[in-house]
Amino acid sequence: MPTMLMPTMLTSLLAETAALPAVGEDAFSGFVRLLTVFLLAMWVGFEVITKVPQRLHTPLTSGSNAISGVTAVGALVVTASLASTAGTVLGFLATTFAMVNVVGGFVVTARMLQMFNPKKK
Amino acid sequence: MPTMLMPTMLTSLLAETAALPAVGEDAFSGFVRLLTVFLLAMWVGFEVITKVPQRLHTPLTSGSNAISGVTAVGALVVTASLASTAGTVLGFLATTFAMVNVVGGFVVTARMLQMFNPKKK
Amino acid sequence: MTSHAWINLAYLAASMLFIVAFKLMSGPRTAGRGNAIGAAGMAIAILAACFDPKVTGAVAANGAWPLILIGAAATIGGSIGATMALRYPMTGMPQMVALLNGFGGAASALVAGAELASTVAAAGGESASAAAQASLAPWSQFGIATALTGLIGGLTLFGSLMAFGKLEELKQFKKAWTDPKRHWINAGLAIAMVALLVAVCMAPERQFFFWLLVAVGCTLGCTLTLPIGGADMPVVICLLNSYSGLAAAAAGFVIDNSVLVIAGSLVGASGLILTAIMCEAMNRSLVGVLFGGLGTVAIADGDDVYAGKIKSAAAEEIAMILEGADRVVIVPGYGLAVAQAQHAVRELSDVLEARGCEVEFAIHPVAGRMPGHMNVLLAEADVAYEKLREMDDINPTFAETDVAIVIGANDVVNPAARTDPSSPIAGMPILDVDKARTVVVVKRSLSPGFAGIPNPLFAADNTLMYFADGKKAILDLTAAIQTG
Amino acid sequence: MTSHAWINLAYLAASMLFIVAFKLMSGPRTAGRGNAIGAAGMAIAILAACFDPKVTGAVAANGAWPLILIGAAATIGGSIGATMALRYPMTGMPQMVALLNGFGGAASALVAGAELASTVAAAGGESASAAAQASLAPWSQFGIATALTGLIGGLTLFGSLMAFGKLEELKQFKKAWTDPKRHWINAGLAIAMVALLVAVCMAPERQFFFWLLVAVGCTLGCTLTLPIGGADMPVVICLLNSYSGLAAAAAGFVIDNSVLVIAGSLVGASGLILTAIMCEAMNRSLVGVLFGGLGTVAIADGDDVYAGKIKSAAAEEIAMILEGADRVVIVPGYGLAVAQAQHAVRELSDVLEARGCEVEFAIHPVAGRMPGHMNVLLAEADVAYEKLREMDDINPTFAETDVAIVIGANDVVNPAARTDPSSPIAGMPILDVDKARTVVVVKRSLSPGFAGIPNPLFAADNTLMYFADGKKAILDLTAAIQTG
Ligand SMILES: NC(=O)c1ccc[n+]([C@@H]2O[C@H](COP(=O)([O-])OP(=O)(O)OC[C@H]3O[C@@H](n4cnc5c(N)ncnc54)[C@H](OP(=O)(O)O)[C@@H]3O)[C@@H](O)[C@H]2O)c1
Ligand SMILES: NC(=O)c1ccc[n+]([C@@H]2O[C@H](COP(=O)([O-])OP(=O)(O)OC[C@H]3O[C@@H](n4cnc5c(N)ncnc54)[C@H](OP(=O)(O)O)[C@@H]3O)[C@@H](O)[C@H]2O)c1
Repeated sequence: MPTMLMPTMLTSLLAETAALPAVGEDAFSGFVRLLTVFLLAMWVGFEVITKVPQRLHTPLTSGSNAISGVTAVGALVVTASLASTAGTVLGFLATTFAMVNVVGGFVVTARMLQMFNPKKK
Repeated sequence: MPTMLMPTMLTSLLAETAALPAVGEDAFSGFVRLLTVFLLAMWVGFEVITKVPQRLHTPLTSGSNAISGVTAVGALVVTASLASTAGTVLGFLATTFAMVNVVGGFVVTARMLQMFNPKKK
Repeated sequence: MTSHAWINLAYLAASMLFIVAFKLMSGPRTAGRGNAIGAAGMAIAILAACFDPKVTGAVAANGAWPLILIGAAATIGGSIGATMALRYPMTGMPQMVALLNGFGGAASALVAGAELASTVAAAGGESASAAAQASLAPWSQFGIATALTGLIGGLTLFGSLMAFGKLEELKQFKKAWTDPKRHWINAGLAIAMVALLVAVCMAPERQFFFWLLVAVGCTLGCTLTLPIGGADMPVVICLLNSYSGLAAAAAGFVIDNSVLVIAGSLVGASGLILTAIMCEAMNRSLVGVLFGGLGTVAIADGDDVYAGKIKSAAAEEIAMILEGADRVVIVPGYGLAVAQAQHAVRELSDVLEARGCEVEFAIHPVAGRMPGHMNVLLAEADVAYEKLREMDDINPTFAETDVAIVIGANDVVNPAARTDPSSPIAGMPILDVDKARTVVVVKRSLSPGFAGIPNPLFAADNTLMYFADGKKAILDLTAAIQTG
Repeated sequence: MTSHAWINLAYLAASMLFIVAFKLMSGPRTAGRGNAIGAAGMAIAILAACFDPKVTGAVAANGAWPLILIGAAATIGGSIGATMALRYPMTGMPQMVALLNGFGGAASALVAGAELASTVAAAGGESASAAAQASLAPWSQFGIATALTGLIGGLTLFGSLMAFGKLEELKQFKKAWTDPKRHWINAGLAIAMVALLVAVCMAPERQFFFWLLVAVGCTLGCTLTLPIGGADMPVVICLLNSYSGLAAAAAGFVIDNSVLVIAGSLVGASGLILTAIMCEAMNRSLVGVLFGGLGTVAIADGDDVYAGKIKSAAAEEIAMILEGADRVVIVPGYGLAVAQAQHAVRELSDVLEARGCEVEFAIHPVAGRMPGHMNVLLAEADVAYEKLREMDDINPTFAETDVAIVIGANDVVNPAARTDPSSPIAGMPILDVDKARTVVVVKRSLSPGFAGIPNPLFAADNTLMYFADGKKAILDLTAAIQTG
């Protein structure tokens, strides 16, 4: 009876799967983990930002721009780890650029937002 | 000059940190990773659900209830791995309960939602 | 940890489908699709679980046995679930949801117990596994998560069972348990809970502690739920729904699986939000609901309130009043569900409209026994969605309403909520039917509604009581209009 | 991977602070707090990075050197950033944001390059590291992520620089680059890009491929941005903002760090959303903006439109008209920012109000050169928030408005958008100032606005042109009212 074949086939399919080599398993699992985080964070971003009032677009753009300077974290680590001369030099540049972005971004946003603040004087 | 002490202290602090034993590092890092996922997903949940119209509360409750039956995944694995008799028996019960929740939840939600559907006849 | 990466990818896909499902389920037009997508996500997750290395390993070693086992469990569980879902009457949805919810909590607790048993077995014996031993170390993620899963799962199970009993109006649950001793009992349980949590975290391998903790969770589920008045049950169900999600998330930490964590926390978050929205709709604080019960406020006796002021009327008399009406608002309540009068009411509204009268339905957010209860019932009877008006919308129009027909509603039209600050429902927003020119109240007796308090509306000058079962009353009334 | 868990915990805390920051920044009242919380999150993340094992290891081996290096870079970068942010005039905010955004993209590309250089160094030599060698395997996460980071980072940098040039109105960028050859150039670049992406993914250790890919990204940044008309620049900036976020997220995959992934994807998502919102406000499709430029529509010549129909007036005449007005609406545009006339306008409105006239401001969503531009300027001049009315709100009221004063606005009040379907701005919602009894337009000449097209409004019967610099014009007008 062909219907009886189904479980048998499934059993042998699963049993064979167990024998597959787990090549590159850890690296790829790590990728899936980061991908999970990426997708969840994208979703949070979409949800949080929809329906910002128009007049906040400029400060929001510059504020989020400052946050994208988080790449400073990577820049710092690669610079300070002194792993290679080229890496350190490039890292130094990266750190500088990233810090321009971070500091400039937060300060300019604060400056803009202060103008919305009625109690500024 | 006391201000000159700062960098020196920081340097030695960082240097000492390097010497700390990395006890339980992997386990705890794994925990932080899951915690990250947990917090992000909670946030998505909060954002997605706020402002559901009142009349969808009942189907939403029962639909989300069905999704909480995802614990079936854990139940299946622990049952089928046959790692211990007690584990298998408990797992069998867990699978049964979880599947009641999953199937019952989705079916009852579908049944309720069908009533909102004007083209049902 | 040791799983093929593509299984993780499948779990990730399932997680995303769950999020999409939630997103769609919170819009009226897309809810059905959302439910289907949630089910698809679940199917993917369950299928992926069958390819888990632990399962494939067991199949390789033992042949089809493991598959037969889980197939049997899934079949049994699935058929029970499907039967319940298809058979249970629509009026009993709230109870049904509570029950299913309890099963979810039980499943999570059992998964934790099963994992614990298997891990203890793997850590001992000849081929002792180092990973299993590490899991059983004091304050490991495994230990902590197992303890929390057991506790929350047990609490969810028994809390839900109590809620089921109350909503099903089993007579054992008729009265809220307000014995002041309960505070001592709860304090004792809380201490035991903390002690056992610590014990399980420090020595996960002592399974006895774990099961004791589950037992404490179960007991707490009872003692915390029993004092809560039935009127607050929907809030409790939402909260328990949230707990069942958190239990699943905790189980995800036990088995280190992100789909459980994501789906569980989505449910946890949505349950909390719904709880908050609902508390707001009933104008109660969450803390008040959880620890207050309905309190010991002196409740005015019905006899005093009603004495000699009740005017009752029959179908013919009411039909005459309706004939002169230009605008009629129908206010359904729990009695509509009990009497299954939704189709009759729909017919009545058709008949009235055919005679040129404007008919609308006023839907109180907590009318019935579940949020949205009235919407579901009336939608079942094909009442057009535009005619279902929400409270804030319709309240200002009662002053221009000729007749308000209250069918099986009581607490949600009780003016004491507005006027009597000592009333247990004080402050709850109500439908202002008393502002209508004439109010017709259809119910079987003067007995109180869910909150157990008398209703001054019944004694008001412009109120006519129409004592009968809801369905029969409306059918008679419709007939009277058509013949009259 | 090899980092102490509490560093990860700090990164997690920073990530959550970023989310909170976004949440707060999207509400008008809480935006300032949101910005501060974002900065706090950044501080935590940066501090945690200093305790990264790679850093502490280098400090243990080399003493203070690594710290001095990063301290120097941070100081230099920080001071440049702070100086720019504090010095740049408020009218130039859009350019400033574009520039900062470019730097962010550059930083991400450089991080990828630096990581690649260091990894290649670690994989070779005597003490060759197996982990580094695994990173350099074909199609590894490291390789793919490095390639993407370099590409997106380069594209962001040069795209932003072009946007900066256009907004700063540097003369090199005055005309959009519409040479039809550009399609061939872009196609060639696209092919090179794909080939190089594959090459980098297959052989990450060949750094030459990586830098070539970065160069292609930079070139694409130019060729894709240059054809886009200046009027569409805000959309482009938002999109580039999104890209800089995605570059940071990709860098997170390079160094396996979740705070970069989370923060980067938040920015990426928010940029996309803002882009979509903005396209909607300008009634353009995103694809149209990205690939259309302003097209080759035949633009009517200004001389034909205006010939002999322009009526111009002086301050005194306009002051007299205003004296009889009960309701005045002020419509600011980019010229207000150029003339820095915001304080003058505020004074004018105070004077008018003191004489019993109702004054409101009509804010078009894309007035100025950046969304919210007018709000920022007028808020700077302390105009009460309630007086700033949005387009949909105020449009119906122009019919009852005695005088509409248009100050330095042009495209956003151009009726051709409504009437001429072949106009480049056809379909863009505009402020219906032409419906007001009298329209006063303050500008220096008849030259067109950003879109480069003539404005029939100037030739309308009820329009008076008041040719002068915005600030001077308003000051004169105020003086004329007070003396008149
Ligand atoms: N919606 C929710 O989320 C929810 C959930 C749980 C609890 N609650 C609580 O439940 C209450 C809901 O208020 P409600 O006004 O809808 O209902 P209610 O206050 O419980 O009153 C129901 C009324 O229906 C009458 N009734 C019962 N069976 C009937 C039948 N066959 N024919 C005609 N009448 C019948 C009953 O009077 P007779 O017995 O005299 O006929 C009773 O007065 C509130 O207190 C609310 O807080 C709400
Ligand atoms: N808000 C955004 O997001 C954004 C960003 C980029 C581009 N855009 C585009 O920019 C345009 C905005 O429209 P808009 O009406 O605000 O501005 P506009 O169309 O660019 O017109 C600005 C007007 O201001 C006048 N002006 C310049 N300097 C002046 C001064 N010192 N005193 C008095 N008048 C002065 C100019 O005329 P004279 O030279 O004759 O004085 C010009 O007609 C739209 O096309 C929009 O799509 C918007």
